[in-house]
Order: sequence, then C-alpha cells, then structure tokens
Amino acid sequence: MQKIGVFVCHCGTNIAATVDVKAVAEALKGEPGVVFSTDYQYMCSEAGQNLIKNSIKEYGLTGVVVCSCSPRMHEQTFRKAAQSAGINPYMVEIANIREQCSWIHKDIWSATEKAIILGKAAVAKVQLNAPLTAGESPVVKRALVIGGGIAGIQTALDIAEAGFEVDIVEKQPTIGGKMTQIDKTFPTLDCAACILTPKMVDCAQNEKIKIYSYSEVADVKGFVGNFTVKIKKKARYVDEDKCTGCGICTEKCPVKNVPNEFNMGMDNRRAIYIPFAQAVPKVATIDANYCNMLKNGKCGVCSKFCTVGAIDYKQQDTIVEEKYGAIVVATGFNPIKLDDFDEFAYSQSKDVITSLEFERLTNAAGPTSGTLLRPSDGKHPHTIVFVQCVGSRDTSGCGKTYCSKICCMYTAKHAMLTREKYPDTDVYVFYIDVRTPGKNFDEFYRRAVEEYGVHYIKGMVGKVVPRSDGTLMVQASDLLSNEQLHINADLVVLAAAIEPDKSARSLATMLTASMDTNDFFTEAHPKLRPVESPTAGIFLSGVCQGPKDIPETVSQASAAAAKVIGLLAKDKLTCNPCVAQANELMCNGCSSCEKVCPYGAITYSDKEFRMPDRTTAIRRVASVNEAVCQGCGACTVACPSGAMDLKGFSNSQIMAEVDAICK
Amino acid sequence: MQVKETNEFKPKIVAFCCNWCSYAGADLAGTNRLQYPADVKIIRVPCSCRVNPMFILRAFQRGADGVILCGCHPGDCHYTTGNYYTRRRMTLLFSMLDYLGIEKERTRVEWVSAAEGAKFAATMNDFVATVTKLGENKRLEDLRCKAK
Amino acid sequence: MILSYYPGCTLKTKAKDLDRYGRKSAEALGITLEEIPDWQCCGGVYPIAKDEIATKLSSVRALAAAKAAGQDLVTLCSACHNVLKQVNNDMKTDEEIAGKANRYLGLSEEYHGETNVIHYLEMLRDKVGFDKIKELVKNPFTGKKIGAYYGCLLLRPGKVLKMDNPENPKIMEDFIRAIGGTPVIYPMRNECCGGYVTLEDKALANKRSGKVLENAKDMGADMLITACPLCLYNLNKNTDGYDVPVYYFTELLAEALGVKD
Amino acid sequence: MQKQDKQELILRISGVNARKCMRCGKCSATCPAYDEMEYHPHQFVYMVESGNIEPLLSSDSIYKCLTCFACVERCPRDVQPAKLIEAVRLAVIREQDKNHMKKGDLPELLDEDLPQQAIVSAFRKYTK
Repeated sequence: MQKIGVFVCHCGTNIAATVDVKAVAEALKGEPGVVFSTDYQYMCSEAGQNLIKNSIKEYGLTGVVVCSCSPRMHEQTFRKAAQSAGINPYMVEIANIREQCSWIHKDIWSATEKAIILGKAAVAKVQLNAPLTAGESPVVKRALVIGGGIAGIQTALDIAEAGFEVDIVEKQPTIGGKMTQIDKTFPTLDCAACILTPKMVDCAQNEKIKIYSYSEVADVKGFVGNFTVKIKKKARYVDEDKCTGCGICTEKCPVKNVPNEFNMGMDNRRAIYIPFAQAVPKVATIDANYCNMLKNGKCGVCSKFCTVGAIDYKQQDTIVEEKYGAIVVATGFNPIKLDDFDEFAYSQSKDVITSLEFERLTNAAGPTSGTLLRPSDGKHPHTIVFVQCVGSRDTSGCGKTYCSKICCMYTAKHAMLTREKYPDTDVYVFYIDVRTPGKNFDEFYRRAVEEYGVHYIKGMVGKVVPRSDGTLMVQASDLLSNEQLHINADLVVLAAAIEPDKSARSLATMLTASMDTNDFFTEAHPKLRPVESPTAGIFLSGVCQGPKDIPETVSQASAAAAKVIGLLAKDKLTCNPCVAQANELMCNGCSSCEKVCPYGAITYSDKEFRMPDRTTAIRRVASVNEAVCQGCGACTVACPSGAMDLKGFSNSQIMAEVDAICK
Repeated sequence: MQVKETNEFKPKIVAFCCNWCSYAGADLAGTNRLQYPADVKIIRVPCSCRVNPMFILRAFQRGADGVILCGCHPGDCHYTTGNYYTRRRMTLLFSMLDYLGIEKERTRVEWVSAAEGAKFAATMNDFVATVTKLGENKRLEDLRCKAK
Repeated sequence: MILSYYPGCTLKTKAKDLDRYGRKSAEALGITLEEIPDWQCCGGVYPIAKDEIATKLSSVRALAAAKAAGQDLVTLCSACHNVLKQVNNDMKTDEEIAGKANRYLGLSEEYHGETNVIHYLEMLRDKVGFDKIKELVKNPFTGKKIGAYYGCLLLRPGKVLKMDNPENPKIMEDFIRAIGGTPVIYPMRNECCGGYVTLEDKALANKRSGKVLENAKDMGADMLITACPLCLYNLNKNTDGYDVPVYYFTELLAEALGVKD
Repeated sequence: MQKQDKQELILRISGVNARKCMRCGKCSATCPAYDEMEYHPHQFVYMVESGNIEPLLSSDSIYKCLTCFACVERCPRDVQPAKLIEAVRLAVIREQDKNHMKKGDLPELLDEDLPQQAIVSAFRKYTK
C-alpha cells in the first residue's frame, strides 16, 4: 500500500470560487492509502512546492496527488518537486480540477462532487503507480544524408558546419541532383550552376563530409541515436582514388551511342563518362550496360589511355557498414512518365518536350550549347506553346492528385527567357490557374506577361497533332473568349507533374518512416514539426516530403540540419519512460503487436524458459525497444493474451480510474 | 456546503481523451469557460488507441451510463495511425454492445483537436443530453460491484 | 479454338465484307466463330444514362448466350464492341442496373458480367498472336504505307474497354506489321469521324472526316484500315481530294492470308 | 419543373458529379464538334453545376455532341462531360412529342451506302 499525500490547490479563486477545496481535501482523506491531505492557495508557488516536499519527508509519502490545473500545465513542476524530495517523479498524479472542473461548472455542489471524484480517480491510479526510470541511450555523433541534391548538400554542409561528421549517399555518379540540370532559377534568374557548384565543391573539400557517390542505402537497423546502415557502393569500374577526372577515357571510348541522361537523352555520351564538367566527385564511371569490355571482353581502350591506371574491370559492388545518430532523407523527385498523356503527342514527336528537357535546350552545357533549337530539325522555333498541369491536379488516375507547385513559376521563367533571347518568338502559356505564392513570385509572372508579352491563355490543350512539315497543330480552349483555338506551333513544352523518386518507398520501409498515398514522406506534425519524420531520428529535407522550389528546399534542408545538430549535440538521449512492456511469460509470439506498431519498436526473439516441470522450452516472445517506442499503446490493445502493457498508463491503472469514476 | 435536490437523473459518463488533441481540447474548453455538465469525467490516455475495449466494458459493468472516446482527427494522430485503429476497433465493439442491449447512442467516438474547445463542449453537451434521454443503463451493470 | 461471335446488324447488310473476310480469316487462323443464336441489334450506341435499362437488354441477352456456351464473345464491328463491353461492365459493376436487367429478363441463371468480350483485333493479338499471323501471311503488303484508323468506339472509354492505350494505341499498327505493311502513325487516328451525326449534319461529318484524312495523307498513308462500318462510310464519303482509300482491316487480312476468294 | 429539380434530374440520369470540375477547359479543348455547338462541354458542366439548365434544354448543341468520349477520356478530374450532355438531351426527348427526329424525316436523309448502324444510333440518340 502506498502512502499518499493529497494536495488541493485553490489557484487563487480560479478553483476555490467554484470548488469547495477544503471539502475535497477532507473527502480524500478517507481514501485508501491517503495519509495526508491538505489544501493551499497556490500549489505551484515556491511555498506550495515546499509544502509538498516537506510533507513527503514528514509523512514518508510514496505517492503524491495534486488536485490543481491541467497536467499539461504543471505536471513537470510537481514531478520535479517530488524528485527533489527523494521520491520517483512518476509517483505524482494530477487531478485536473481547474480546466476540466472549476472553470466549466457554475454550481459549487456539483463541481465539488466532481472534483472529489477526479481526486479519487487520481488516488486510485497512484496506488498502482510504479517508479519509472527514463532510459538513456548514447548518441553516435555522425549523420547520414540520403540523396545528394541541393537538399542533401545544404543539410550536410550545415551539419558539418556545426562540427559533426556527415556522410552523403548519392545513387548517381555525382552529387548535385536535379538542380545541375536547371539553367536559371526563378525569380532572380541567377544561373543554377553558378550557385550550386560552389556548394558541391564545399562538400567535396569539407573534411567532415564524406561522399558516397554511385551508392545506395541497402539496409538500416537501429533507432534514434544509434542507427547501423549498410551502404552499397556500386561498382563503377574506376578506382575513385586514382582517377584524376582528366576525361581522356571519355574521349577515347568507342561506344558513342549511349543516351545521355544528363541531357534527358537528347544527345549521346560514351560508355565511360563523367556526367558533366563540374561533377563531384570528378571521377569517371563505366556504364556496364554499354561497355564492350564488360559485356564481351573485347575493347579495353579506356584502360590503355588511362595514365594513372584507374580502370578496374574487375571491380565489384561493395558493402560498407557505418553507424549514425541521425538520418536525413533527401531523395528528391522526378518528372512523371507521360505515357498516359499522349493526346499531347509526347511519344509521337521529338518537338513535344518536357520542361526539364527545355531546361537542357536552353542550358549552355546542354546538347545545343544553349541555343534554343528544335530537337527534330535543329531549327529555331518561332511559336512555342507551354502546357501547364500535365498530370498535376489529376484525379482521373492518369496523373497525380496534387499540385506540383513549381511548374507555374518555371514556366513563367521559360516563357520570359525565350521572349528575352528570341523576341521574334510567339510564346503561349495555357494555364488553369497561375499559382505564385512566394516572395517576388507574382511580380515575376506579371513581368512575363506585361514586359515580355507572353500570351497567357486561361484554358487547356486538348490535342497536339504533329504534321509532316514539322509543325504541331495545337488544339486548345480559350475559356475567357469561349473559343477553340488552333495554333501552329514549332515546339510544345509540357509541364509534367513531379513525383517522389522511386527509391523512396523501399527506403521508407527500411527506415520505418511513414509515407502518404503519393509516396511523399509524412512529417511528424504538418505545422509544428515539418522536417521530422514521426519516426524518431529520421529527418526530411526537400521534395521527398512534398513539392517545393529551391528556396523552400534550402530552408527546409537547413531546418532539418538544425534538428539533426540538436540531436547530435546530446551525449545521451533521455527516453520517455511511459513505454510498452511485454510480459514474456504471457506472450504467445503471435506478432499482433509488431504489426500495429507504427515505429517498428517491437521485435521478436527466441528465448529459453524454465517450465514448471523443470524442462526448458524455447518460445518466441516480443520485446520492446524502449528507445524507439513512443508509448501510444496501440500494441496493448492488439495483444490477444494481455501480455503487452503500457508503463504509466497500465491496464490496471486505467481500470482503477474507471472504477473510481463509476463508483 | 449546500445540499442539492437529487431527484433528477444524473448520468455517469466516462470520457477517454487522448493526451495530444482531445485532452488539450478539453483544457481549451475550460480556458474559454465553455460549460458542459459535471457528469462527464475525463480519463487521460496517451492515444485513443490505448483504450482497450475492456475499459469500456468495465465502465458499463461499474454502472456507467455512457462512454465517449475522443481522439485526434483522422490523419492528425500524434502517433500517425493510432486513431485509425480506434475507429476500427470501436466500430466493432459498439455494434457488439448494441447487440448486448447497450444502445448505440451510449457509446461514441469523436475527433476533437486541441483547437476545438467549442467542439469539445458542444460534443459533451450533446452526448450528456442523449444519454440522459435514454436514462439509466441497466445492461451489463454488475450489482456486486455496486454493493461495495 | 471455338469462340462465340456477335456480328451485329450492319455486318449482315451494308458491311457484309467486314463479316465475310473476318470469318474466312478466322477459319484460316484455326478459329471457329460460332454466331450466337437469335442475337438482336445492340442499338449502335451505348445507352449512357444511369436509368436506361430496356436499351441494354439486347446486349445482355447476347452476353448471357455466350456465357451459356462457355465461350469468349468476339465482336467485329467497333460499335457492337463498344456497346457490349460497356453493358458487360455495367452488369459486372453496377448492381442497380444488373439487378433491374436480371429481373426484367428472368434468365434461368442471373447474368453478372461473366462473359469475356473481345474485339476481333484483340482475338488476333491475344488468342492467335501477331507473330503467328506473320508466319501464315502468303501475300504480304510489303512496302504499303497503311494508316490505322481507330476512331473513338474501339478505344474509349479506355478504363472500360481496356483494349489499348487510348491516346497512343498500337494494336492496329502491330496488325499492319503482321500482314507485312508499314504502319503510318498519324495523331488524328483516334479522333471522331463524325459518327451518326452524319445523318443530319453532313457538314460536320465532312469536316471531321476531312481532318482525319488530311492528317493521314499528310503523314504519308496510302490507305486506311478501319473496323467500323460507319467510319468507313464517313471517310469514304469525304475522300475528295485526299485520295486515301479506306478498307476494312479484315479485307486486308483475308488478302494477306490468301483467302480472299 | 423547378430549376433545382431539373438540375437534380440531369445529375441523376448522368451519374456525374459536376462539382469535381476544376475549370481547366480540356473537354472543350478536345471536342471535335466545338465549332458547331452553341454551348461547349465545359459550359455544360458549369451550367448544370450552377443549375442554369434552361438554355441547354433549348439549345441545338445537345444534338451536335458526337458522343466520341474524347472529353471523358481526357478530363483530368473524371467529370465525364459527354454524360451530362446525354442527360440533358434525354431530359428533352423524353418529354412527349419532343423527338428530335421523326420517322418521316428519314427517307430524305438516307443514301444507299449508309450503314444500319447510323440509323439505329440516330434513333437512339434522337428519339424515345
């Protein structure tokens, strides 16, 4: 039996005006276990806390009930007071007789009666409280960033800046991501490469940052503060340490017909290649699907020309295992495939292109060296039609239900740049809505219309008909003039919806991080914890969490870094002690709890048990990782044998409260 | 302390509120001084999914006239998916209770966010009125528990 | 292989060629088409409205007959194909329509969309295989530039008919390759010819067919093939100046297989 | 019939939820009979949604729709405008003596190549 002290607070007149506090203190005296009961004007004041501390010592209390304001207000205060008086802080329970009693009832009699019942319920619960100790787990002071686009780069740089080690895993041969393919950035029109490549170089030169390029995450184990990650370094058949990036191999390689993904397949590269001049690391990679030497052992040209002997045709995939305290997901996006939108003739005409392809056509490092030329015949287009929302806001099943957010702005950028560089070109933009919420965004769009004379037409394109003379007949609606238009265009640019990178889903499974129906990672709280996954220790950066432009991505990347730094700065993590606990003797190994756990905190293992007849038996039983469990209690209800219980909110405690209320 | 007429029926109502949304919503109702009957007594749980059907059966066994569960709105659960479990479990439990003679109106699941103090008060007012109309719950009540 | 066959009214009258060559070719490909007994006209257009029951019944009868025979139901006319597939889908997915239709018909066994309806082209693709047809071709259309005209009834609504990608189909192009021809892909191949509106608005049909022919000609087609008697009619009526003859695809198939009389 | 009843009738016959429309105009952009129509597919959707049915009932546009389903196939919101147009047409021709085509009109329209399919289709579309 506990020795319980009850402390009823007046809260000035906040409680005392509608609850007869003395009557409450008096009534609770008779409850089982209560050895002391009193009231006081302000229990949270220094004097009030001292009253609790002194009473604990004087009466040898083992449990404390404070009838006061909401536990959300002062539970911590009273727990600390109790702890300083030498009892376990989790032996304190609060009866909320202010927010949930005195403030909402006018009638003293019924308010007092209710306050007594709430007090009794708290006493009944405290009877069954057990001292809890918050566990601690060490923090590995190293972070992993998955994805080396602008989001991952910014996060890594910020974490390194704070003095922590950070690794970037990038599946492509170089870091940089989609931003390397972009020509200019809205709304300021500065060149993407000019602002991105210095950051890439910073990553390479920062001794706190290690880049695993051409690598993928293969396995993740562990929990916040202590993840063990297996990284697969794909064979690039070139020794990264020896290769100087001179590029001679990429000039001599006889296989010249490999579609160049960096230029969206609009030109070719060799079988051994460096994606682009500013690649980081600047190391060649052999594409095993095309290399003659790797396919049939006949060639070896690159190896002959390499002056440092970096080529290694026998290289194998290797697995590296590393430990991390925090993981940042920055897996980014891709434009959707346009197979289901062939009314726009994307697969029927080379001159129907996506916006990302348009970026390459206007980029100085692109296939046309920055001159805007039609992919089909290399001529200047004189009429260009931009189509917005191709596959965005689409509930028909062909596209994505969400707004891709970036298309309105980049289309305005494309239209404006085209008109600036080629004033003789007619530019049409078909839009459903123009969405420009961002600093200087609407001004930018209006400039495209007002200063550059881009024709913005409210309506949609319904059909694109390529013709033998190379023109594209664009059939569209103009909703404001209520006309069907037929425009003879030379180039049609489709603003394809963006979707999370395909690797995200398998990664989410490895990380036990949750995703929405569109495969975007969900955040711990949509407003207040936007850069954290609900899974502790996993953080989100960039488009993997939802469509966003570069400024937003960079701010989120830095925010994620700040959260990581906050975590890594700790030597140890204090865990919430109110976590689930499995009674191994009752567990029947059914896995029901494991299935409902949103955090993957429950694992099963075979354990040896002494049976009553002195034999031993091996049974499969659940155990809860206290560092991962967040204490929701879903498992306690799912457990068919009643083996799972939640500390601090145990079955018996809650039922004791129910009994007290229903008495 | 003044003595009150106790002829009129006062239902016993147990409300389970999740710590993150609904308990905070109840606090907000208090902060805004929004009235609802004193018959409602709240038990704080970490998540609505912590509520074992056993607790609800226990409440009716001990003479509760109504039980209400409040959690975060679907999609807003602090633990991501807890309230979905609640929704499914309670749908099943309530239809079973209905079969046992505990009217569907005596049990309820409501989503109340931390910002919905007014909704919390309105929900409780409505629930108390509904249960009051139904009168005392005779089913499942175990008189042996009452005698103590 | 024996399959149930629904010819439809037009194939018994104005489009006898479509039917005749279709049957002959099937025979040459080792497929027996069994005409279902006492079939009635499907009505030409699918009754879209939710509350149209009576107009769907003739299709349901045909579908139920195929079910009784335990065979897939082949159609050749685009319109019949469209109507039968859509009605079948209703019977499968719309309980209200299926319930009413079944009560009305009082069949010995209720019908709920069990029959698999396929178009003749799907039969060629999925039951015979274009590769096999290629082997059996005796008179290939080598060097012929042939445009496939799908029209609307073969492909739309794509989610119900599930024949091919409704915006970039290839089944007829693959067919053309199988009989040795060179397919000409032109984007207007899945746009409407004017359909039944030709009856009262010749100008509209003329305009629509003209657009199709213009585009086909422009992209280099020497001839067009179609599976629809109405498309054939509309296009043929409006070939003036384009000089692109239009044929039933079965006629070309029969010729390629060497069974065209 | 009241304005609202008419709207409900059209929505019921068609089974279309006009509220899903996001006003992109792709239906009208893709419509092959656009120039022949007084009211265009997107207007059908909007006018039915706002209950403005009367002008549609008396417009010739309802006989111009080819039911080619291009608008249905390409609508990004799965609104299915062609079904709405069909429903409006049915609302007209289901009334007594409102058949759009009389049997007597027919001989004049026929020619010897015209397939039966066209005639049965037209009857289904224009008469009750």
